[in-house]
Amino acid sequence: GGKKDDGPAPGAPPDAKKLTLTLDWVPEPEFGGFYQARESGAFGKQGLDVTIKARGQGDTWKLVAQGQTDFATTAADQVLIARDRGADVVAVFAVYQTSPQAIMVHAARGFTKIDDVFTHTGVLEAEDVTWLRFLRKKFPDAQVKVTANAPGIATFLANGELSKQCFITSEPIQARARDSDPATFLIAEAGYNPYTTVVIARGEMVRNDPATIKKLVAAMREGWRAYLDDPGPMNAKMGELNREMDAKTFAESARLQHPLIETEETKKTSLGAMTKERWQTLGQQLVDLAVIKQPPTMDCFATF
Amino acid sequence: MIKRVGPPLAVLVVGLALVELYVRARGTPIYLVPRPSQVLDTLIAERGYLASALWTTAKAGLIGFALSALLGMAIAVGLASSVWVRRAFAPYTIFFQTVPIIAIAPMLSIWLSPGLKAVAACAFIVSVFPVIANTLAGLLATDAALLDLFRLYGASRTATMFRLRLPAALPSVFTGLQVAAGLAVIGTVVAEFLVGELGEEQGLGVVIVSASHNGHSDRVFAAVLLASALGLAMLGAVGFARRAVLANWHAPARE
Amino acid sequence: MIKRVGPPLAVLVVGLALVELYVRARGTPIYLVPRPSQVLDTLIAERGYLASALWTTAKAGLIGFALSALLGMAIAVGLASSVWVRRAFAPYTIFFQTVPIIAIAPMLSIWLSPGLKAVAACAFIVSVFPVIANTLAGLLATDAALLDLFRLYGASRTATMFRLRLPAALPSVFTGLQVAAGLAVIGTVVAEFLVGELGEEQGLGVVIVSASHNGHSDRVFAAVLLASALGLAMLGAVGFARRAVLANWHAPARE
Amino acid sequence: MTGCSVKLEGVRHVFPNGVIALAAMDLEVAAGEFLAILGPSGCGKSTLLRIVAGLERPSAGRVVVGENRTKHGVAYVFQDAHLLPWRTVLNNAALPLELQGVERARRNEVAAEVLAKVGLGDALDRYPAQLSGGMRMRVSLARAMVTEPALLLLDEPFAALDEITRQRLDEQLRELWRARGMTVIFVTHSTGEAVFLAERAVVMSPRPGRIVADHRISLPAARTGELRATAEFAQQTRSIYEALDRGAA
Amino acid sequence: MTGCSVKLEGVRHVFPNGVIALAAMDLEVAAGEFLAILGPSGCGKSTLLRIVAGLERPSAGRVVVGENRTKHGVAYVFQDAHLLPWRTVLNNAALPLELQGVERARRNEVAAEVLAKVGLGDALDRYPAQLSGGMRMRVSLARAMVTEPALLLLDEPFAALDEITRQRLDEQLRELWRARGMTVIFVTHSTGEAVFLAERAVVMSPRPGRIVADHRISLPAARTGELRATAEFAQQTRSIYEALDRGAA
Ligand SMILES: Nc1ncnc2c1ncn2[C@@H]1O[C@H](COP(=O)(O)OP(=O)(O)OP(=O)(O)O)[C@@H](O)[C@H]1O
Ligand SMILES: Nc1ncnc2c1ncn2[C@@H]1O[C@H](COP(=O)(O)OP(=O)(O)OP(=O)(O)O)[C@@H](O)[C@H]1O
Ligand SMILES: [Mg+2]
Ligand SMILES: [Mg+2]
Repeated sequence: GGKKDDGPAPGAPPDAKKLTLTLDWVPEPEFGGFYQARESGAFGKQGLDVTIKARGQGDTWKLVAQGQTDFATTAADQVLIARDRGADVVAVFAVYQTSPQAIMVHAARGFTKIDDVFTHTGVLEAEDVTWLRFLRKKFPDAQVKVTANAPGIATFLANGELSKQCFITSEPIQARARDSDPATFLIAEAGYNPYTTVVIARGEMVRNDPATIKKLVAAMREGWRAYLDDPGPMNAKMGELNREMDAKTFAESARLQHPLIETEETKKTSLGAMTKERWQTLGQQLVDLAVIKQPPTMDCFATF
Repeated sequence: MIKRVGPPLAVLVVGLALVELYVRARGTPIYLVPRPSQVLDTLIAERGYLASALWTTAKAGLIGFALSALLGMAIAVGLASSVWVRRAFAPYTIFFQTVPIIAIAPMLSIWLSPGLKAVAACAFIVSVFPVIANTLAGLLATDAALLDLFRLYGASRTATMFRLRLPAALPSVFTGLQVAAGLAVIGTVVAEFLVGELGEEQGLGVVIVSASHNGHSDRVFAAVLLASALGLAMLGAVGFARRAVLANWHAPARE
Repeated sequence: MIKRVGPPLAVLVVGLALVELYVRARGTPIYLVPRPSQVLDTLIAERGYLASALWTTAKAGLIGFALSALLGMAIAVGLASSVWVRRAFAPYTIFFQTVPIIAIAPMLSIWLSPGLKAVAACAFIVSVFPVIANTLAGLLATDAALLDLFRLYGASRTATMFRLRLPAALPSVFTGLQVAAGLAVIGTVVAEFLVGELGEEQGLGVVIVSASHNGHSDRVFAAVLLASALGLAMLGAVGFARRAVLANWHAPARE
Repeated sequence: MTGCSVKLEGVRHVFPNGVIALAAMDLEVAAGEFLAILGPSGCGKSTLLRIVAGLERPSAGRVVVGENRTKHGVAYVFQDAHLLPWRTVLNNAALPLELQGVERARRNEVAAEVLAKVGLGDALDRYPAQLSGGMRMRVSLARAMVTEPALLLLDEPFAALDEITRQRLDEQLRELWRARGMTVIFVTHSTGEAVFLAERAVVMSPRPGRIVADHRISLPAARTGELRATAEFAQQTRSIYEALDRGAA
Repeated sequence: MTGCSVKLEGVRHVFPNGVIALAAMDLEVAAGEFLAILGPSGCGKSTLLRIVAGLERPSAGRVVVGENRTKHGVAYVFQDAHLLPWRTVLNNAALPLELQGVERARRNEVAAEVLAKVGLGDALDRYPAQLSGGMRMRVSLARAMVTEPALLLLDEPFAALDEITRQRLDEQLRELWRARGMTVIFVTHSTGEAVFLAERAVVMSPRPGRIVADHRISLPAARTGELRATAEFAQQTRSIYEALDRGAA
């Protein structure tokens, strides 16, 4: 396991409940609030001893469903897919209200909206996942040639006609650091906006032990609040775990993600909040894309 | 033919039946291991989609394999021709094997443009080393007495290579080609993850990634099965060539 | 020693110098191909970090390789023991080679928990086929006259296998092990992409993905170079074992 | 231990490529007999021995090897040495004992003794690649002698040896036979050797092999080098030679 | 074409494992001479031939092979057949011509002719694995005869053959030598064969090989089978045998 990811849990009482949270990527600002909750003792205050495991990639929901971990992060569409396939997982906290998933293009091409990416010739590097299906359905007469998403941004830098999928909190920052001038279009603006970096738990735990989930969510909120207010210290902490991302990128990424996490909506409710409407919309979109068979029931998420 | 195809077929059927029973009995969730019958259903229901992906993968895999066979043997012949060349360069041929495709795929995609060419190039890189290693081992194992014979009759280096060393190395070369066949397939699939085309010309690698993203474990398994079948077919072709070429003189070829 | 290590070292130095000159002259963008001198700087500057990653990768790679060597030979011995067993099962050993790690890594990580065990299991799966194929080819190529001899003296199957077929197959086995050495390294690196640990116990695979994700091509190349060096070291060890074991009777071993 | 009888009835052997090596071969060898087989190159002598040893199945006909043949009862010196290249001379010669489960010290002792008899006492630790052609054949011979077979098959074992060594080994083999009483079938191209060694010599025709002469050699049981100089010896030799010559025509 | 001379001066050969095969060997072979070499098994005869052929470098001493030795001037029949298993009998025998660049039709014609002479006219399309031991040696012999070498080295080429075939080939070889006049060095274990074929016979001592007898054979140039029955022949044979016996002692 990733015991050595984060050392002993600060502030946790000796009788704290031991839990694990598995991240679907490496330590980055995307997960800042979780580390904050841990390091600042927010988990501990709630009587929880949470171990954070960062992983490469893969289907984290299978780990949750199989009981390999108590909680994990994933995207909302994966939650619905998992439930459609018979895995009883439930979303309890959503970090990104607006998905950071985007397409970056060379600014010199003068594109003004995401439609331009599809209506012009050129190459689009992307993974064949739900949002791409959504866009291809939306732009049936696409001119662009779609290819697999080559690792890194080298192909983007080398080819002025190439557009590439990205998280606006990641690749565009690197491209700018290499004297490129990318424009970015959020997928969300095209109408497909699943919650992203969603914390999931086993449904059985949500139903039988809501108290623990409630404590967890409260601690996460506290962590994220603190992190959004001052990401510096936790960025430094995560930088020790992720040596490949430099401090400047951490700072820039944290800055860019802030408006995706703290929105008008969350200011009214709370950080990590989710609404029935959004889950319903997503469910219908996935049904329309034939990714899942029927609209999800609304116990796919729980709010505390 | 029946004698050759019968037993593996029987194993296949029995094996799948056992998996089916086990998976049903254990109630293993289908997102982990789909039931063979489901995979079969998927194979039938999606045959057009999967066949086109298989064909795309097969093209790139065959090109990569052919390059491995030709260049691998050529490199081995070059290395075998002098001790110093061999000492100096042979160790570096392992780079082909140890360089992660993820690290070079972007470069290949830039130089060769994404799609078939880049994918075939990856398949070549992944599969060439066994051809080099096996051919080289075969070339260096030539019977010393036969080498003496050629020396005595004033055979040129070229004649010695092509009339003695290479024919004598053929059994070993074929073993290398068997390994390369499997590697070319997996190299293609992995390269498709990274630099393959999406859309009509998409290969099994793309199918596997997107099916796994979209939670279709039955499709993942169907595609993996087709990739294995492709590997098996290439292995069979190599075996056939081996028997044809070595029929007259090499005992195990006859079997 | 000098004779063995000198030439490849010279090639390395000259090769790197040429790349350096070429990259400087062409002004190739650094995100594509970093200059060797930069990679060297990175290797020195980050030596602690990289050394620990190398050590993690080496552990898993060696375990995977050892499993491949042992189980691969065992499987080949099993397959060689009967024509029917071989016909029925040998073709399926290519599954090891054609099953994409990406498709089974999640399962392995669930069964074995992510980290060393799952990574070593992937390395094993990726590298076992050449051991099987080469050992099997060697076992089936036993001199018919020697088999007759053993038959005549009433040797048991076990005795024939372990006193005749296996020793006779050793040259071929070693060729398989050479190929497996390279594959075990790449298998480890790829598995680390997928199911490797992060943090202090992170291997070269993790370094490569996250460095490439963050556009640090110098680190990518540094890590790739270390992986290749690991492969080279394992290849060297296999070569050493080969020479030691075959010293007395197999001509090319002596070289 | 006494030898075992061998009986071939209408044995025919056709190779997969259609070559008929043996056509309707009848041969009876009594238990404890010393039989020499002669015949032109390619007539089927080696094939015959392989069939008797059970290494080749005849295409037609019957082979009966008598009751004294136990599991380890046959030894065979092939026409080529066929040594295991990764074993020393000693370990090559000790192989049959090893396969019988004789413990190491004992089998090495026996093998070393037999190797000394064939003149290889100083080459025990060498590998086959380090031997001359004649030395390799002698290792192969030693390997056949370490056990006490009921049936000993020898396919031109001494062809690669000089006359002095050959005659010494001829005498040793004859002594061994007289002491142990096993059945010996001995293929040779030397009429003199056949007469010196055997009780009976059969001559085969060119392929497909048939028996064209069956010759009982009536010489004293105790034979030494001097025998070769006698007129009787020369006469027996000549009559076999003539049978060979007639067969070849 | 005439033969080339061969001269060895103080040739010594030590194998890597320390075995001294030859110690200070002096030997002069005149151009066009037919020399037989005899000696006990393991004494260094094959090593000597290999050194003369240039396949082995002597540890000390000098080898001079005369001016008539052209690039393709040496042919060698090894002690073992050493055929290419993937080539038919015809293509094996034609190999030296192929390596000299002779075109296919011509070389096949020559090879088929030589193969017929050694009695393999009906086995042209077989593979080595389908031949008997003696047949393999005859292919090897044919391979050495297809070229017209200035120096012909033969290492017990007829040991695996029956006496009838052997004597026929002896006569053919002698005829060939008389017609072409090449130098022949012939290793044999048969004193009779040495006397029948050669103009001169040298006898070597056990290892390390030295020459213990150098014997000029004074028999008529034209030799036929009848010669073997003469007293002169028997006398020459006996004296070589005695030299061998003395050497061995
Ligand atoms: N594997 C085979 N396939 C086809 N033909 C074969 C095979 N082995 C032997 N022969 C043929 O069978 C015949 C008999 O062979 P065998 O080896 O028994 O002869 P032999 O009497 O021992 O000859 P020699 O004295 O030369 O050893 C030969 O003509 C040979 O060419
Ligand atoms: N590669 C080798 N390494 C070590 N010793 C060797 C090697 N080859 C031959 N010898 C030794 O050198 C000596 C001479 O060998 P050589 O083959 O010349 O003998 P020979 O006279 O041809 O014998 P034979 O009549 O048995 O063929 C032998 O004692 C042999 O053991
Ligand atoms: Mg024979
Ligand atoms: Mg010799």
